[in-house]
Amino acid sequence: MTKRITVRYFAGFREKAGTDEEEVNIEVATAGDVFALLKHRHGSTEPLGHCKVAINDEMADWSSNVNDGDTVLLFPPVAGG
Amino acid sequence: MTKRITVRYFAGFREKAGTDEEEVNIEVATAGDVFALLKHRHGSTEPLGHCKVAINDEMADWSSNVNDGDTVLLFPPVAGG
Amino acid sequence: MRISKDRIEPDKLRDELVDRGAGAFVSFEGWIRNQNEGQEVVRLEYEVYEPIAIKDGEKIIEEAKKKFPVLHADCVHRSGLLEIGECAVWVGVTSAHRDEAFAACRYIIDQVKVRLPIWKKEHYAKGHSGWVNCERCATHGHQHSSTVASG
Amino acid sequence: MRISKDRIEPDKLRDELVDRGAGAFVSFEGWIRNQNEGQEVVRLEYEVYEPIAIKDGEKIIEEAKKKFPVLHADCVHRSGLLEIGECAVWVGVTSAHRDEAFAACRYIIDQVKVRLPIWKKEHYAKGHSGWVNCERCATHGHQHSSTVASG
Repeated sequence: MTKRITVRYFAGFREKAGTDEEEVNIEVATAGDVFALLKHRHGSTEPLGHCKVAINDEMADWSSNVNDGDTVLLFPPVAGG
Repeated sequence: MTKRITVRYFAGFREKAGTDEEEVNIEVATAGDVFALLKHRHGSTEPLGHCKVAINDEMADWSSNVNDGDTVLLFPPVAGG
Repeated sequence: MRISKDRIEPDKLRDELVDRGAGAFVSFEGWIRNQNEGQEVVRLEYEVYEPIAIKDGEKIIEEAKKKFPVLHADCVHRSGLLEIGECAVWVGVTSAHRDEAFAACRYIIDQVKVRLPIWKKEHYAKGHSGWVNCERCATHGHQHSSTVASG
Repeated sequence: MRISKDRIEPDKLRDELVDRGAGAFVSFEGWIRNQNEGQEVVRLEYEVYEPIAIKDGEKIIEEAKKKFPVLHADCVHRSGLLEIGECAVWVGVTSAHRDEAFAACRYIIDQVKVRLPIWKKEHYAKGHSGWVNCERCATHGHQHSSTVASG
């Protein structure tokens, strides 16, 4: 089923995508599907496990379900401190 | 052999002895002997291993030799910090 | 947990944790070094996604308080452009005795570094810049914990 | 290593350790608590035998620098009468990375507490006072390390 998803890109992902946010209509089940389908946008060559994802401002797993209308935040490897 | 020793008492030892320093003529070989012979002065009931000793401003062992003219510092259990 | 655009003032933050029952205070500060992985760094830029950084930062502090019997704990992280020598992150903990203050302070900074949505871009003396990320970690055999992998 | 009759100022001491190559700063402060072993404490008196405290304090700091690759380390201990909440001892360490700053800071405070000729007398709310010593330790099954036993 095609879902309308708002995707937000951060740090290196944002620079590669050239935007911090966009709406996409994609056929996805999980957050991991979003990452994979939008590889041409965020450009990441990182293993999925090095990156993080949040759905509607809550940290999520890559296996978490994505619903129509969700906002998916794609985080490159973090480096606080 | 009788030696002339300057003994300095600290903290609780000083309070018990009623003085911070005194000269004594005693027959001793080691710092431990000084501690034992002056028990009536410093009044410690602590095991020797809980206390410390310095000779002429250098930390020493209880088995260290004491020479005529030395200053022996008797330290009750320390509690810095 | 706070994210600050302004200079961190450790002495003020310390004073906020004062407690008459506290016998130990341990603090950690992360400072901007003039080099990283052999490259000369001239300044550093932090990007922070604040809604989650604050919420999950609070979670980390609460976890530390549950794990160790501390009295108070707090953390402040900078965002924006920082110069060499500036404090990028501050963690402070007070407790009755020192064991738990050291342990909780260490726990908080370790978790903050790997869990919060914070990224840093290094600006190098040679003019280029780069996000500090796991391509570099991979090169150096850095293993990510399961916490990181699972988000 | 310094012994101070005056109030310790952590922010000034921290600034003395600033180094452009430092990525981590860890500090420990020992504060006067309002209670100890169930008794209400109103103030505390530190007696320090300075010649050895300074010399052996320096030795401890040098040991820490040898054991861990830190950049700078320092320690200041108070002497005299202190009120509740006052800082009795400060330890600060800077290093490139945080592991060694935590380890060295911990090493220094642990050694300072058991090796230096420093004694504290607690003054209690009920009017009496007492030297904090090993009779108490013995009661609580405190084991002295060989460092302590051998002086």
